[in-house]
Amino acid sequence: MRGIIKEFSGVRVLNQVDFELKTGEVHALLGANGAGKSTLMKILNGIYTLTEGEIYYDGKKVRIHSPRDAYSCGITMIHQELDLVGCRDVSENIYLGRELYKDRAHRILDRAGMRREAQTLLDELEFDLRAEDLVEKLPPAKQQLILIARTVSCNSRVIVMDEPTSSLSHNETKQLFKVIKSLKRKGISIIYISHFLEEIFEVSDRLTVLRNGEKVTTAVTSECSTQQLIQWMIGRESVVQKNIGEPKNDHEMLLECRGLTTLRDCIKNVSFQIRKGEIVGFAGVVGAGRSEIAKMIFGAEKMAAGEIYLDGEKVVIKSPTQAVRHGISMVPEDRKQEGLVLKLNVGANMWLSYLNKLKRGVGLDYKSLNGKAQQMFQHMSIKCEGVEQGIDKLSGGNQQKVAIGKCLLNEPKLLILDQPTRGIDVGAKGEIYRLVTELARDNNTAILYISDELEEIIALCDRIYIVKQGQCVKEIDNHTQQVTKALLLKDMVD
Amino acid sequence: ADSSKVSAESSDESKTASAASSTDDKEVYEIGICCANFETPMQVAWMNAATEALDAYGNYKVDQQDGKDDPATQTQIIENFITQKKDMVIVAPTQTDALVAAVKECNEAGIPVITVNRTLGEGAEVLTEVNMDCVEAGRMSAQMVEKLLGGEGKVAYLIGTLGAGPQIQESEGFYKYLEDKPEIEVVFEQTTEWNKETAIQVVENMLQKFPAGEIDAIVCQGPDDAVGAVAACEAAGRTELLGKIIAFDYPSYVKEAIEAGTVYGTINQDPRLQGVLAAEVANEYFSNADAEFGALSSIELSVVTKENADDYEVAW
Amino acid sequence: MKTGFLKSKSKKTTSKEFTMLIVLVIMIIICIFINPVFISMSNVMNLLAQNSIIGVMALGMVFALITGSFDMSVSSTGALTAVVSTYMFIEFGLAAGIFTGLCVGIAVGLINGLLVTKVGVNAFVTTLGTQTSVRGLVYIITGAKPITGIPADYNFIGMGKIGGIFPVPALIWIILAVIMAFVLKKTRFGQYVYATGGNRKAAWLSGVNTDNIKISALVLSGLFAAIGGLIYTLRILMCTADGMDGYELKVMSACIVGGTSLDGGKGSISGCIIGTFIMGIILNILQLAGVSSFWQDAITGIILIGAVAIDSITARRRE
Amino acid sequence: MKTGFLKSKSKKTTSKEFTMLIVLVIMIIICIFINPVFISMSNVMNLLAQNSIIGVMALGMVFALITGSFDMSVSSTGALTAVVSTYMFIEFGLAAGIFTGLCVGIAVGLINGLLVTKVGVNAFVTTLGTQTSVRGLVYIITGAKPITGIPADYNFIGMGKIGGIFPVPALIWIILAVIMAFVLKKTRFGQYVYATGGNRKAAWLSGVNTDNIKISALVLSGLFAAIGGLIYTLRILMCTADGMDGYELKVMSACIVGGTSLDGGKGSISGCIIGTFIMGIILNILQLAGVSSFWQDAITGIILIGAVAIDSITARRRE
Ligand SMILES: Nc1ncnc2c1ncn2[C@@H]1O[C@H](COP(=O)(O)OP(=O)(O)OP(=O)(O)O)[C@@H](O)[C@H]1O
Ligand SMILES: Nc1ncnc2c1ncn2[C@@H]1O[C@H](COP(=O)(O)OP(=O)(O)OP(=O)(O)O)[C@@H](O)[C@H]1O
Ligand SMILES: [Mg+2]
Ligand SMILES: [Mg+2]
Repeated sequence: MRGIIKEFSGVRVLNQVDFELKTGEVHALLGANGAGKSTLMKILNGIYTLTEGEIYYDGKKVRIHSPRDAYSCGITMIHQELDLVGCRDVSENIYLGRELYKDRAHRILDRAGMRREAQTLLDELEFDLRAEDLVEKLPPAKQQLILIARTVSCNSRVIVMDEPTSSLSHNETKQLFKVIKSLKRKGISIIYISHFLEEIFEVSDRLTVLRNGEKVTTAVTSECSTQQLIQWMIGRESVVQKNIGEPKNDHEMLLECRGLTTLRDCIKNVSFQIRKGEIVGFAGVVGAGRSEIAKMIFGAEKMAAGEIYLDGEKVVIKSPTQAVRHGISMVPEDRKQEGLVLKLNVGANMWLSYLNKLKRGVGLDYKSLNGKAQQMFQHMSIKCEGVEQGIDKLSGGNQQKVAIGKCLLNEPKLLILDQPTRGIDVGAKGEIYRLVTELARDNNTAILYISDELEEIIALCDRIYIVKQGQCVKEIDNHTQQVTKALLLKDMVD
Repeated sequence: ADSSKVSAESSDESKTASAASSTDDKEVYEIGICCANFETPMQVAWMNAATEALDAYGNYKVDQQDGKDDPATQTQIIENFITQKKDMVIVAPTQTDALVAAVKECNEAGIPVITVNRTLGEGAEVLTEVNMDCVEAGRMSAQMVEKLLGGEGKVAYLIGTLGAGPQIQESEGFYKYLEDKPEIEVVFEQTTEWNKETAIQVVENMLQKFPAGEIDAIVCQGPDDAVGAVAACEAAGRTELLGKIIAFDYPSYVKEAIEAGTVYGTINQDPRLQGVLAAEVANEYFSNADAEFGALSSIELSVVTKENADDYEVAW
Repeated sequence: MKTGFLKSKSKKTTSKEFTMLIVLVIMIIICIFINPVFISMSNVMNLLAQNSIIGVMALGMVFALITGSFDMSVSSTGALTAVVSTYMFIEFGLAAGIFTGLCVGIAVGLINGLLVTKVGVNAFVTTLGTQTSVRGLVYIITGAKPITGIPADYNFIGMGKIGGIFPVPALIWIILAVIMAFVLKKTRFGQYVYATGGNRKAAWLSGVNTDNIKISALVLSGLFAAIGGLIYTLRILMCTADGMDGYELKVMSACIVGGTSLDGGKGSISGCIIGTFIMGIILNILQLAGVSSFWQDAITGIILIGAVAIDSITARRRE
Repeated sequence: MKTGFLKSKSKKTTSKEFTMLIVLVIMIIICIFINPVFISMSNVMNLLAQNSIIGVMALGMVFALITGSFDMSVSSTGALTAVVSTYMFIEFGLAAGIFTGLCVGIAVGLINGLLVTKVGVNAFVTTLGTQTSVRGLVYIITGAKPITGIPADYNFIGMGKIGGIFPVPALIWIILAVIMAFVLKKTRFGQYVYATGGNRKAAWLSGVNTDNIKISALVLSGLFAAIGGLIYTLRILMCTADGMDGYELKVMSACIVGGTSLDGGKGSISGCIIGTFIMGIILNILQLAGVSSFWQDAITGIILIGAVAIDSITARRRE
């Protein structure tokens, strides 16, 4: 790809970007949120048409105007968003657009064949999925696996993976790397986008860094250091340092949960506590039930048994509305479906939750709301044009910051963060870590922190609970114990 | 009921049906009535009148159904009547020709059929038709406006729901009468869907287009639109048109308007009489094995104006 | 900042309404060319009065549409209101009639709301069902007979003119529009209405009681249908069993042409008013142009599609 | 593996239809208790014939609904078909009439499809607009007068009975249902219809030409509306300007009660047939029970909501 320029309604998002991919290499694409990685790849996949620039494939100039064109060139893409047909089963989604036929001439489907083939493929890839399951019933991680299986089965020569691991856990990521390596052996080229730098080092051969829509450099991965990458991506250095301050054992108890159990039996008898100003981490593999526990506290999941004490008083929380009234806020893990109202502008999203605190029956004071939002933009360094901008026009990372900002505006006593750094660049991650620690220190907010990234849990949390198969199996004090990634992993898996 | 207004003709001998099949003496006869639709009060009026009259005889059980102005629905209802083995079907066909097949099924099942208010097309046999001649009614409206205007003037014609049987036939009679009377000019025609609110809007708009002096009379195909036209003229201050409005049908509010002088007159088709007559025919059929029925029992239409307003009972 | 805010607002948020306003203006200019009587004071006042029923009903319906609900039941709700309040007007006077009428609207809206949120029946199906049932109720109550006898002086509310010029129903429409515009734009409830329609789950997880918002929106829709029914019945001083038949589609067309999205999350009161006029002047101008009734439906349908198509096309160009 | 597959299928995919089948069976049992005539051969045959128009139209509409479109225009399309083919029947005979009629249906469907996909007008608005315009066209063509004169022997298609027992329209319905069930379940097109309705973007990204699928679905809906119109006109041997008025809601109700989702992605031919019968036997049984028409609307509405509510509640319990 040469001299790629892309403008959205006059705003230049990509400026003179060159990108080249060799046969059989894994090429990582890096950059902060909004750098233009996804946009560049969508151009390659025919979803956006480029404003200027040329694409050469096998040395020949090609025009790609639709995903179909890209597919016939042998290019397929795993999108950042999980775009699947929820109401059809796994095999149908894997073969969508490339169905198997009993009678090709009349386009009569071979459903049984598709199921069989899909199951064989899934077994080969060692993905824990059944071909006949309905997609909408599967959690995001499994849906991501379907997309990976689908792409692998396309027999393409170029595969673009846009943040494939953002919703995968450790084991599944390992699984994916195995798949990537075997694809590479077959001579298939892969473009790999991720915000996890160690993944980049593990799988990629070369890498290209974008910053603000311009190419910074292309380098051989093994010759780079983490610090250098971060420098390239955000123009300055940033590291995740353990920063947990003083032990909080003398703080007042804020939340105490006893014997939480869900109706569906996913969660069995979970008990834990959080003190004021304390950051408590939940570590566990995908599907361990961390989100479910969080939702239960938040009133978004029905509780079959168990008691919740807030500030020492027993409370019954039946809906998020009540939770918010009790001073609890949650940043859900799926920001597109659950976190944000994409049809509204940034401001309306920002103050949505805060409105609950206003007195009834008064006209809204937009000046003060606007001021609050502006404050939050600055506080969190959110990159946007103002409150009137449509939130769907922001990059993923900035969207995530709005989702967190929405909760902060509420000044909650307890803040639940479910994968707050998913899909966020290192720079923004650093800012979120800073925010979280400040919030706990300065506002005495209790924080329940759920994450798949063990480093951040170790770096931020005062105490860590290991969640396994719907149960809290272990409590670790990060102040007194020497916690390492390996240690946590061992607890999570065995 | 005053049967002097009924002229039972038996001119068409071939259409005459005999009551041969009515010899079985049942305790209670079941009669299915299906009117054209429930939206027109006139339809409900004849249906209720027939029901009341039959109830008064004591040995009839009546089933009232709504044809919903849809021939297919009406066919369905009549087929269901056949399934129920009704002893007689009384129906106001939504469309003249559309129900022939359904009535033919009744003929095959040996169920006598009376049509009321509207006629049935060729091809099936009915015991009798109690109808009123919509074409004639339209003609009479034209005649009335001619008289009102003294044979010369500009007329607005407010028609009913487009495509409905009475709308078509009344328009036909109306225009036919005016064909050779060029002094009476229809300058405006618009549907009011037999609805008062729509009539108000249509007349308000019309009065914008035609300032005073460019319209001399308003002829309506229904009662609600006539009182709507009155309301619109009053609101617009076009008092010169009050008393120059001609209605159709004779409900209480048209009578009041005629007495108040805002409506000039109306055509009374007396739905009650139609219903009662149908009931009489039905009773005759079941009680008198030798009865003969004329093919047509036409209701005489009357012109009602301020002079004779009290001579007629309101229809609803 | 302030200017940037205003600029982006006029460019993005209100552009749908703006397109439609231009469509309306063009239509008006064409109308004036066809027949200059169109802009005469009396015709303008007529237009205001004639469109006030649909206009008022649209003010409520737009709330339901923004929350992502349909309301097919407004026509029957209006008819039932007309029937019940007619009885009350005759027996107990104006206040009783209005009060009972409004209660009818709220009740139907509440039933719709509870079915949609608590039982989980799709809003289109629910309101289609209530449309049919409530109409059935009207037939049962009235025996399909029209009811007359409302005291003639009540007619002032439906047909009266303030100072002999300005129609009372238009005044009611304007007052209600101002109130509802305030509610939609300036209150928390309004924000919640948009959020619920935009993404119900996200709104719920932000602490919005989305069920209550949906119910309230459908109650508002029912309430405004009832107000429409009251104006209707006070305009014609009677009620009929088939009254307001088909109004739900007219009201919905007005909202949609005014830029309200059927997917929820988008819409405005100003748009509603523009939409009401676009759809409402068609009959007037066709009559002034002397076009026969036979052409009316064909032209109405084309204008409906055309207006929305123009918006889609300009929206696409803006992208 | 195999048994697990079957079990999971019967538990998940078809459960909506299954619930509705049970509702239908319960209704039938109640009907038999009310009046045993209900299951008499002649009544069953009547029911088949009476529901065949709605049933056939639902077969096409369900495709539009599964792709996430609405089709409000089927009633007018049917009426226009009836009008055009009536002229052709009278002038040029059976084959010409049927052929032209089907072309009319395809043409309206194509216009809908192009407006929805290429111009980007919302499907509800588009088809509401074509509904109105096409009805207007019918008024213009016919001058609102009914047309008669179709040769009486063509009546066999609409009212005839094979062997004096089995109604011809029911046979047409059954044959078309089998074909469409095959198309929906066994062909690539069917697969794409589901995928387009389930998640248009995902389908598009997978290389499905979703525009073509949406257009085809609306064309099918128009085509089947035309077949419905042909049966209608051959049943009553004439056509009227207001023919088939309101059928779009009947057809849609049948589809929805049969488990078709208005959000797209879900629906089936078997469900459609069940839905058609649930809605179709109401009139029959109310009459057999001797209930006056005054009650019919009220009861129809309640059954519509009730049937869908039962499904929502059982679906919720299944979760
Ligand atoms: N459809 C669009 N219209 C307008 N602007 C857009 C659109 N899509 C993306 N952008 C803008 O283009 C820029 C690049 O976005 P892109 O999604 O490519 O970022 P990214 O590098 O993939 O970020 P992330 O890591 O958050 O996924 C952002 O500033 C974004 O706001
Ligand atoms: N909608 C659903 N239907 C059925 N099962 C579900 C649903 N949502 C979650 N589950 C199941 O509940 C269990 C707990 O899921 P949960 O999302 O809480 O896990 P988690 O630890 O948060 O993992 P993740 O990293 O994916 O967020 C998993 O086994 C999951 O498969
Ligand atoms: Mg991206
Ligand atoms: Mg989770």
